[in-house]
Amino acid sequence: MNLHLVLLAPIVASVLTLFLSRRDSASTLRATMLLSLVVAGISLVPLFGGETTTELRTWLRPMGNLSIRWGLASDGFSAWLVALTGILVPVSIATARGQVGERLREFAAAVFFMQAGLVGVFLSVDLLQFYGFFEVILLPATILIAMFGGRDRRRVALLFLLFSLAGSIPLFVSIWWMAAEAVRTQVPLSLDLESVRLFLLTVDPQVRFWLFAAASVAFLVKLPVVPLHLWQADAYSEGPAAGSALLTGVMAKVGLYGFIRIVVPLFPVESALHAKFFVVLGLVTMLSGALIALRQREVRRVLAFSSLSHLGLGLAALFTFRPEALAGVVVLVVAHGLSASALFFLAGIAEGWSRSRHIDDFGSLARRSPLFAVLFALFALASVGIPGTAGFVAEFLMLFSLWKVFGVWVALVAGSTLVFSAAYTLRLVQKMLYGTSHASEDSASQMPALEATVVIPLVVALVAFGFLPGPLLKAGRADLLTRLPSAQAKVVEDASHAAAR
Amino acid sequence: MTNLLWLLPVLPAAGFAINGLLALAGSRRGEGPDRGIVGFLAVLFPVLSFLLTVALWWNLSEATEMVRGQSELLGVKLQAPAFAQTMGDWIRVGDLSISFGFRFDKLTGIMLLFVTGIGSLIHLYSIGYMANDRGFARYMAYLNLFLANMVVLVLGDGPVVTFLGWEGVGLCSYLLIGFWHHDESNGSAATKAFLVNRVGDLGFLVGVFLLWQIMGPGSSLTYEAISAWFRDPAHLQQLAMPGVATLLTLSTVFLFVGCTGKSAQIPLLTWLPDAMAGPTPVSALIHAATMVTSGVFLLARMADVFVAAPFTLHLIAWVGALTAAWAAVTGLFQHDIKKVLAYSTVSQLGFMFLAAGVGAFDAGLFHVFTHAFFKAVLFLGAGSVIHALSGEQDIRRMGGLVRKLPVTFAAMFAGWYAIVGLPLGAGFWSKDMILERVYVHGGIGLYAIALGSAVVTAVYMTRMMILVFWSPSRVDHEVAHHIHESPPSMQIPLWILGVGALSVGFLWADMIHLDWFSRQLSDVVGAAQASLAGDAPGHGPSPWLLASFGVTAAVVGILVAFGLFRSGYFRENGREPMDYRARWWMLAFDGLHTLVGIWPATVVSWVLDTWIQPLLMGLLRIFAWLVEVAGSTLRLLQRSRLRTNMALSVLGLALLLLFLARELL
Amino acid sequence: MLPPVDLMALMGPILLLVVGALATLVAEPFLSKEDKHTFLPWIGVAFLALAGVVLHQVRPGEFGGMFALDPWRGALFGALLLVSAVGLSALQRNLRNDDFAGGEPYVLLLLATVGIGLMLMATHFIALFMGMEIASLAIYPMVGFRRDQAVSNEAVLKYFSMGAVFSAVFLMGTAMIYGATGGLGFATVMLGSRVGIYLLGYALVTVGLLFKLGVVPFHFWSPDAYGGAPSGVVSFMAGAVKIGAVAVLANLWSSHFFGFALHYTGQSLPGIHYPPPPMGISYPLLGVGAFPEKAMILRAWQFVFVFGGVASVVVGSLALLGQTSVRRMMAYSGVANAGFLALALGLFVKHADARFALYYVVVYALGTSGVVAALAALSGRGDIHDDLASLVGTGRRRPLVGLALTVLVASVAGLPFTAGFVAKFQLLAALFTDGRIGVEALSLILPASLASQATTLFPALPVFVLLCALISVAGYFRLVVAIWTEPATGAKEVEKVPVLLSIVLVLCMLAIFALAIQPRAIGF
Amino acid sequence: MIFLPTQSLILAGVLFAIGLATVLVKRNLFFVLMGVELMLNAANLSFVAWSRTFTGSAGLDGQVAPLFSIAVAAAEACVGLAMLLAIFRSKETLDTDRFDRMKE
Repeated sequence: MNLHLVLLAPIVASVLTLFLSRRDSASTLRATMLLSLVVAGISLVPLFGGETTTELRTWLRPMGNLSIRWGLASDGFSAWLVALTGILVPVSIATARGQVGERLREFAAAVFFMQAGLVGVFLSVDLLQFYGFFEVILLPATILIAMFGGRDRRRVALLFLLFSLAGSIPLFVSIWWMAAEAVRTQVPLSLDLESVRLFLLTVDPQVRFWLFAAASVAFLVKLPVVPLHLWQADAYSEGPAAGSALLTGVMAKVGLYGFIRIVVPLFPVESALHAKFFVVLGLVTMLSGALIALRQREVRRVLAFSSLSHLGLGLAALFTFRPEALAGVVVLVVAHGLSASALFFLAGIAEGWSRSRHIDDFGSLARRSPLFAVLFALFALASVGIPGTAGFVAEFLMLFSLWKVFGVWVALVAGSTLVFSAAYTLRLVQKMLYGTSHASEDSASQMPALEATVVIPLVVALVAFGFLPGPLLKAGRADLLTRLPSAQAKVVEDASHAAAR
Repeated sequence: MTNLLWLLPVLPAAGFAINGLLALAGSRRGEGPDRGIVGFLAVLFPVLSFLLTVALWWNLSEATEMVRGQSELLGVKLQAPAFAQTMGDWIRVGDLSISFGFRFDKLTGIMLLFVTGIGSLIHLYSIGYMANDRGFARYMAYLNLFLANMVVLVLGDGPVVTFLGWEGVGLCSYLLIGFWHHDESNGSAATKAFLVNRVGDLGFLVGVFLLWQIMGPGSSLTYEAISAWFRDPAHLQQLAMPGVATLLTLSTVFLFVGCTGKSAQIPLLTWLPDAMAGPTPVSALIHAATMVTSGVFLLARMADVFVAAPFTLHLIAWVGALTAAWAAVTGLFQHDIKKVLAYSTVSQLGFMFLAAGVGAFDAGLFHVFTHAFFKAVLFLGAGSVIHALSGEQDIRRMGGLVRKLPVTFAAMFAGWYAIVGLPLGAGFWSKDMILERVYVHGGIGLYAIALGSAVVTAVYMTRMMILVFWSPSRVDHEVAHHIHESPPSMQIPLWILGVGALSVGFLWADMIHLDWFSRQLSDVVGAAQASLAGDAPGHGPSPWLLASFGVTAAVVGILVAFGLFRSGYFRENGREPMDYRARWWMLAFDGLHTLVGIWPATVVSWVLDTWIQPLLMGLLRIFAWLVEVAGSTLRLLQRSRLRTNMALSVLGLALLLLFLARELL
Repeated sequence: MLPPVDLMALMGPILLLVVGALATLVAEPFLSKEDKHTFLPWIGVAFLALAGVVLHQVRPGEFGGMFALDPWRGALFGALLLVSAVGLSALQRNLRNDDFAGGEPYVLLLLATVGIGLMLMATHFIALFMGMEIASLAIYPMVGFRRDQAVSNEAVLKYFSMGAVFSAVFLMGTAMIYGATGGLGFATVMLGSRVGIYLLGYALVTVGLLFKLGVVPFHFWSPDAYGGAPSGVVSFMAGAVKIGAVAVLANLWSSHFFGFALHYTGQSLPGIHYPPPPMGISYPLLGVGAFPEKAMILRAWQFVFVFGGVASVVVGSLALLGQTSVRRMMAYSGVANAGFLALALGLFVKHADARFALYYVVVYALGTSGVVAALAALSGRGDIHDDLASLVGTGRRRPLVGLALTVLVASVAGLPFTAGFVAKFQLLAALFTDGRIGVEALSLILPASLASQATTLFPALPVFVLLCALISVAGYFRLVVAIWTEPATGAKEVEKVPVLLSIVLVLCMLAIFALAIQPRAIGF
Repeated sequence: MIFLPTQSLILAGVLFAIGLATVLVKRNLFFVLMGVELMLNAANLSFVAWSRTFTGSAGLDGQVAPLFSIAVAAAEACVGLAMLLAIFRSKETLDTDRFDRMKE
């Protein structure tokens, strides 16, 4: 099946959604759910396609011998990410209904749009194309925050937007630089990743280092790492919970994806040379994220810093370049994508009940809505990495590879996440679910059927991957960092360009 | 038959699933789901897996006998048989290949026998104990889940699979300690238990990594492979190499850290006393009989590894001894009946580790076995006392219950008899076994400590018995006149376990040459112990002598206790003078944790959250402000008057012309 | 060299537009007020469409050194037609809302289109001047047709006065060029000894066009004019006038200095060397090589364009952040984009490659006029509700318009996969490729030592420009967010959007994406 | 031999300057229009003056251009006057400085 369909489906859905009824929110909900399920179904398809690519066509030819290509390619890794996005979107829409009220239509449209951007990022084969989708995500993400967020939403949306844009400038400029170099040296260059990889081999190392740094910054901001994380906690806590779930569940993963698909394959030498730096960066991020999470007073701020911490570990592990680490990161991406976003979804529901974000204001949800409590606890445990959930496999593999490469003491530092993550997560669980009820008992606090039904599959998936991580491990194939899925893609030159040549 | 191993954990897991769903479904109704069905299912599945264990054990012993016969026939030592079953790959990537497999040998068998057996009994007991609790079904589900995890822990064919159960039981203990979660303090106790365990688990993981490194990449991480590797003489000189030796020490120490976490040894023991916040049957099952002993089990499982690391063994021995002593002394100052038992558990665990440390793994395991019985019965008895006194736990407000609760008294008396080590009780055999081995292999120092702890044990246990049963009643009146003996569902386990507490010792009564137990274990730990016994001094004084020391210790302890009681030292109401001086002693390790772990974390996180974050934010704000200013300044450029604007444009034109003139003319 | 063709053949589109204008004019009195606003726009758009069809048929050619049509002019003309269709339908919305008595504005708008069409096609200063004036004289009254609105009056006052002054400047410039070269045709000028006069005249002419473009410091009229004019008119002039100005500048430069007609630059490679002259052209004296001061002149003008461009980008981008009236905001965004155009022209002046400028202007024109037209649909009677506060929630009421507004704003801001992104990317990448362009410019005013150091930071210019553009994105976002948000007090209802407007908005969106997917449709 | 009509060119320049000055300094809209007319006429004058310097067809351009520009100027004037009337009717003044509602 053509990958373009996978990319187009959410776009179409997004446009269609805009024209649903504004007033009859029930029908809107039905329609959007239906659409999102269809799109989700389509986005599962690449999982079974193995490595597939479309033809690469020349898209732009701004200057003589520079040509920018268009094409889509997917391997196991991107397929999983696309699938993850597809699965989370219906959940997001379902859980959002309580939070955005009659604006569900706009919310859904934005979410679909964002999905399209993400799918594009995961399937792009050309550097500029990738960058484009990378930026496209910002539009819906910012809209989600600025439209459905809390009191402080405008400032936060601006912060998020400008932070991300600024972070991506260096990448954009380094694309220019390649263009300039191509024109200067009169060498035909096309920007699809494979050609860029070959092209970079010929570049003066000193310059290549700067390109490497530029590319890294863009993804470090998305991930994010300390100290580029300032936008994160605010964005996650001010934005609508159902939206933040996608931000942390998938958009943050774009950071890791970028490192796996762009930075390391394109700059193998630099990555190897500066691996230590990134490991330290990742571990610092992990630790400080965990420690800050211990002090947060708002649910979603805790969750935000916890995902900061988890992904920091992911970054550190990735830069060991061990096959186990790759597999571990892939598992992490999926596991954390499921558990963290589910926690955000549930946090959103709970906030709706107690009309507050403050962890002290929930009180004894376990008594008031056992189902909710069970689900929340399950996801919390999954994110803590209890064996039997996918989280454990990820942590085990990452710690293993860190230990394998950097020895036992680094492994211990990294392993402290076992304790810290448990500390802040259980604090959250205790404050939210346990204790005597502060909130008024009469406040509606029964887990709605729809939300429950869409969230439960995530638990099942987490446990299933906990025992049978095989498929995910396969996706983290050993040559993930050296072989790009688009490498064998067929290039189609346009007649007009052939003439121009 | 042998390919039914997977059923062992799956049965209780099924119970968990069904009861959990029932609990959820019933959660809307005030009363919860029907107690009868839930209770029945909850007991049914553990019993089934107990029966299955027995059947498997039977087959295994037959097979063993056969092999033994053959090996005598052929005159060669054949590997003792074991049932193994591999469910398939779990984590297979890169150098790692971890398959999801189970292994059932004698060690596993013994553990499973009492885990599932006593487990079933305690399930049964719980039906009565929790009858009036709203969360009955939830409780039963948790209990089943715990059993499933415990079975996985014991049954796993490699450290990683064990780790699955290892953390699983930790999780369940978390859930059950915090079972009555409406009270914040229970929640905190649960969290504390989980965190402390997590520290240990980290040690476990790292230890496994290092072990794997020693064995070299590509080697499979199963117990079988591990012990085979370490038994293989070819690896001896490799192990002798200084690098490898340190690595091994490091690895074993880390593994031991894992054990201390799970089995509440110094320094990770603070969580167990707090864990008494959970329902009493839980304390009996998890925090006395089964989970906390898994540390000892792990040592025995990896006996071949540990015997190769003498330093670690000494460490273990000393840690065990000190823990035993410390906990015993602490037990003296407790007023909460469950706290008393908790500290005695810690102390007994200390004994087990001491045994393992001196290389007497089988003795340690035997103590695990007997302890499971008498400590279970003590806890259950305490439970039924608490049940009878409608929730009263302070032994200062008990007393004179001998007549009121005869059955309970009988059971607890059996337990007491066993634990203080009076002749022929279960504790007598196992503890004396340990003392003897310690004397032979561990040296006089350890022996002295152990003996001392034995005395103190006798003291505080007797104190408890006195204050609960033999002293005049101090029970409040409204409580007093509905004291009642427990329902049969609680009595049956008491009877069975009580009898067990008195009798199981005979499974290995060395002096009268009953050694069934040690024969069973010799297949697993025998080789290791033999290799260790080589460098130990020859056979020590006759066991009878040492045994008499042990008995004397018990008697002395009992007499001291009665003496103190006579002299009115146990102030039934109000604190005892010692308490004030004892606080620092009891809280020593809590203080240590605070100092080493909690304060640093708190401080750093405070700095990060209150200073670093706002600082960075401030920098951003400044930048935003600059843009703002620039924008407004530029907007000032746009005037409202036509003439001004026109003038500015013309000025621009003039400048442009000037520039061109300068450039071109 | 373009083949000479018959006037009628060449001017077909223009003539059709004239006929259209006359037809509307004649029909206007016979229609009731309601029908005027129903039928006249349709008539106008019909003629625009017809003109488009004819334009497609016209073979490239030139007439008597007066007018010429080639692929480039054709592309721009097409864009112009679409823009004026947008403006026309937006105007319909305005007039309906204000229930304006007459239908003259439609006529005027068509005439303005004719004027700008003439500008596009002119190869002779007289033709050019006539075109410019026809356009301006048609636009002034449109800007001010809301006589009862003070802002409208003020707008027309300022726009007219400054416009008149600068067209006088332009005319003076033509006179001087004439005096220096003895001809008014673009390509037939022969230089005598009067280089100074020639350069002075050339400067004046260029300034006259920069004024139309709205490049700093000649931009002061645009915020006031846009802010006061009816949104329909704004939507027309914001796009059309820029198209005309850029086209003329490109024509002038290429034919005066590079000695070839514009359409040949289609294949030229940038940055390296001038393209080989096509065979059979008799170079005008000012053509390649034959003119010693030429290098100096080019450098000087390069500086003018680059400097003006950067200044405009800065002013426009930062000033639009604080605006409340969206028309005014779009005015400043116009200034910023005029800056980009000026940069593109600077590139053109240096490398004789006009593609960047021409692609950019087409994309920008479509985008901005679409945005303002959508605004016309959302801001009610008299455009008094065109400030962000009162636009809140209007997009939700009319999803189609909201969608169009979002997409087109994204294109104007340069977000990926809209044509605006392609345009900005290619322009900035080219600027970067020839990174020295900024430095060379600076080196004219900096002392040599500094300038030589400046060469080390050659990427500075495009990066700086990009930074400003990104900052301005925040301003555009406020608009998008506003129209989709639901106000606490329910948003005001928005009247049904006329079919015509919906159609052209959809067309705009399609065009934006089509241009993004196939830039070579107009030369890339 | 070609002679340069210096005087008339200077005159044109002066006219242009006067016109520009008027536009810049006068607050009355009326005078602004007059200033513009002056500038246009300056241009026309210089056209004619230049045309004298060329022989043959080159001279014609300079003769023809003013005709066009005069017509344009006329049109511009009437548009301007109409605007002027409209403005005056609504605001009762022609002082350009009074039209200052739009800022920033």
